[in-house]
Amino acid sequence: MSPAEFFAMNGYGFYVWGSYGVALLVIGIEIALVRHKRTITLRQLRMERDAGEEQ
Amino acid sequence: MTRCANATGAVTSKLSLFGLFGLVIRRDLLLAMRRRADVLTTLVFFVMVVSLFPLGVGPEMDMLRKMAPGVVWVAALLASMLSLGRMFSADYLDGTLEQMLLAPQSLSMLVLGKIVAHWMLSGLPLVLIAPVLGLQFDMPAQALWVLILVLLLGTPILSMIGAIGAALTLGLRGGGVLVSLLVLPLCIPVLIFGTGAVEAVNTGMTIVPHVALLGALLLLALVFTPWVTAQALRISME
Amino acid sequence: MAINWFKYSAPTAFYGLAGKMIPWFAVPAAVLFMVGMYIGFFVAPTDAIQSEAYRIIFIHVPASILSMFIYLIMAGYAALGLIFNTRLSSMMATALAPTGALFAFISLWTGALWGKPMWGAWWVWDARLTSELILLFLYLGFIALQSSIEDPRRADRAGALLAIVGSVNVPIIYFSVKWWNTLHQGATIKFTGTSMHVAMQQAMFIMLLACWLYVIAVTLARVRSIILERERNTQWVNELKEVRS
Amino acid sequence: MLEVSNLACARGDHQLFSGLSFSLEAGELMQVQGENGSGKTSLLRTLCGFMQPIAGEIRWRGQNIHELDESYYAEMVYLGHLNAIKDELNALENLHISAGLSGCAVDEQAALSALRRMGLRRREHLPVKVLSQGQRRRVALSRLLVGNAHLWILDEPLTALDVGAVGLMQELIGEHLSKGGMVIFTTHQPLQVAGVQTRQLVLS
Repeated sequence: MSPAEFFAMNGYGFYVWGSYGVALLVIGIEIALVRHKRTITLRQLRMERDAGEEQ
Repeated sequence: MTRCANATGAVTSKLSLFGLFGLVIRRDLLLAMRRRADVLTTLVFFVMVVSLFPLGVGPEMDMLRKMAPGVVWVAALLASMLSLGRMFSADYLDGTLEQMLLAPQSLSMLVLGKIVAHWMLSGLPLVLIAPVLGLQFDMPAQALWVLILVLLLGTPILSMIGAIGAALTLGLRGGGVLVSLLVLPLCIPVLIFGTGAVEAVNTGMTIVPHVALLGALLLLALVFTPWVTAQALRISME
Repeated sequence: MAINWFKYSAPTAFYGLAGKMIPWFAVPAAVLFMVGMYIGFFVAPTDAIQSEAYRIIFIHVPASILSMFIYLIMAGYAALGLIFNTRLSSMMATALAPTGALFAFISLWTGALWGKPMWGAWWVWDARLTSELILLFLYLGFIALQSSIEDPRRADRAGALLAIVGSVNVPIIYFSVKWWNTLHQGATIKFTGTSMHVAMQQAMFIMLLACWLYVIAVTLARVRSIILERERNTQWVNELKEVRS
Repeated sequence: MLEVSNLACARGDHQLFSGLSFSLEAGELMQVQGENGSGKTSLLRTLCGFMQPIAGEIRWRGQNIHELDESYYAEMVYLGHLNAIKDELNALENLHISAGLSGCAVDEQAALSALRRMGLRRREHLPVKVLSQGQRRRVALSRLLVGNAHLWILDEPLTALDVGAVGLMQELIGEHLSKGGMVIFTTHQPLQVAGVQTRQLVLS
């Protein structure tokens, strides 16, 4: 089975790869969002702490 | 019997559970009488939404007859969403809701009173006007009667499920849109059985299972939703 | 070795524990995902009726199963938080919701892409599809309600009540849609009884496991941020090395 | 009668006070003091059972108020910042409803005399929306005159009241205490009841 045949999925390539592609994409987005959220939260906490120390 | 002896020396009697239930209903109806515009707005909205459909899809009678029950039900759903925002918010803003939470009777019963009043002011008018709208869609007489019957059974459920949403979103910004987002998915069974019964009579089938299921949903809602709404109110008032 | 589980029900202790546990779930999730994909695409044979298109089930079925289970688990955690006033369970419920919505979305999306070549339509008003759509709405309602309430305690409790009401309603909705569907002949879908090849079952099972592990890992990661946010005024948060640096 | 032990309250994630203990017996008057944001209103709302304390217990006649629930509510009355009266209704209708919500059916005569005592003579049948702020507060306060609550929980009862009405309130509180009632209140104005020692509770 050649790679081209494999990706064609017997004519169903669009549906199969469309499913897996989008699934992986949204999971990737979720992971990025969770990481981003953590960065923001930590930054926020540091800023609040610094503001508290200056007082 | 316990008596309420007050500071002025007069003696008054203690209100029973049903006395309180009646008081809440009478109060809401009295308030609605003094603010008639609110009730009329909901009704006009309902009539307008239903009337827009023939203009949108064309005046073909066969198609209109077929979609009439669905259109009436969806419009009823939207109209009841419209009036849900008012269910508790006025009482919340002026402090009456605090006093309701402090009533020496079951809060669920008071909530049920408010739900009944809400239905009488927003659901019942829709039921009464529905036959006129049915005629707009050229519904046969038999189907009209069934429509009235299922609306009578179904609109109280909408008020009850809506009460939970209204209680949860009390005092939140954008509460009106939020309450629709929370409540509409939960109302789908009512929509399905409500339209199903009318379709059944149109196709000459029995309406009994639809009506029985709607009745069962009504009973289920009657048992659980006042209590859930009471809990939601306590959460929102904290 | 006896572990004091009760100790970890406090956000303080759980924060550290969750941090240590994440790689133990994330790495196996990634490995199992690759293994599942390999078996699914190279070992499992072509289906006689559905040809290659059936390979979508390796992601579609786990996503559908998980979207339902996550809702139940979320409602369970929310109920625990409501009844026993344990803050960590409420935080877990909040952390689970976005992932549940995500899997409901994946399930709908892959279902549509599977349905088009198989049934000739992107969408049919089948009981399963409709319930999945409503499930997505319920997730979105839960997230919207919680994010519009400022007070975290009220958000927890209001969300919990909504989640419980929703979980009671899902079966009612499922059966009403199912029944509605049998009345409207034509739209009913029968899954043709092809017996599943062993490799297909293996691939699906491994993918399901991978998804479970992923859900746990990502939820733990999310709940850590929630804990930090909610406990921001406490001493221990300010003493964490990631906050101090 | 009312015992509070080791109470701690929070608003959101912010702790207001903790370790608060006191008890209130029949005939006692207690004023809650503290700066803005010290949790005076939260304490009163916790006593009403609106808010769940994060620690501690509130007991009425020896039982936790959350277990007593409705039978506790039958014996207390709460007056908050909000008047709980409807603009569209008149003073008499408002009083009937607020008395009804506290579990009492008041007859016409008793309601009228309560309103008159509050200085609302000839305003009984006017819609509340035409009354002044002070008069509305009087309508709300007239709720204290009907019903048989032992415990009065008053949050800033003197807001918007004139000198005459403040005097009247002192008189009413005095009468209530002399009959074995209890009052717990917050105020920014001085409130003295003749012959009764006001206990002070300071939140910091």
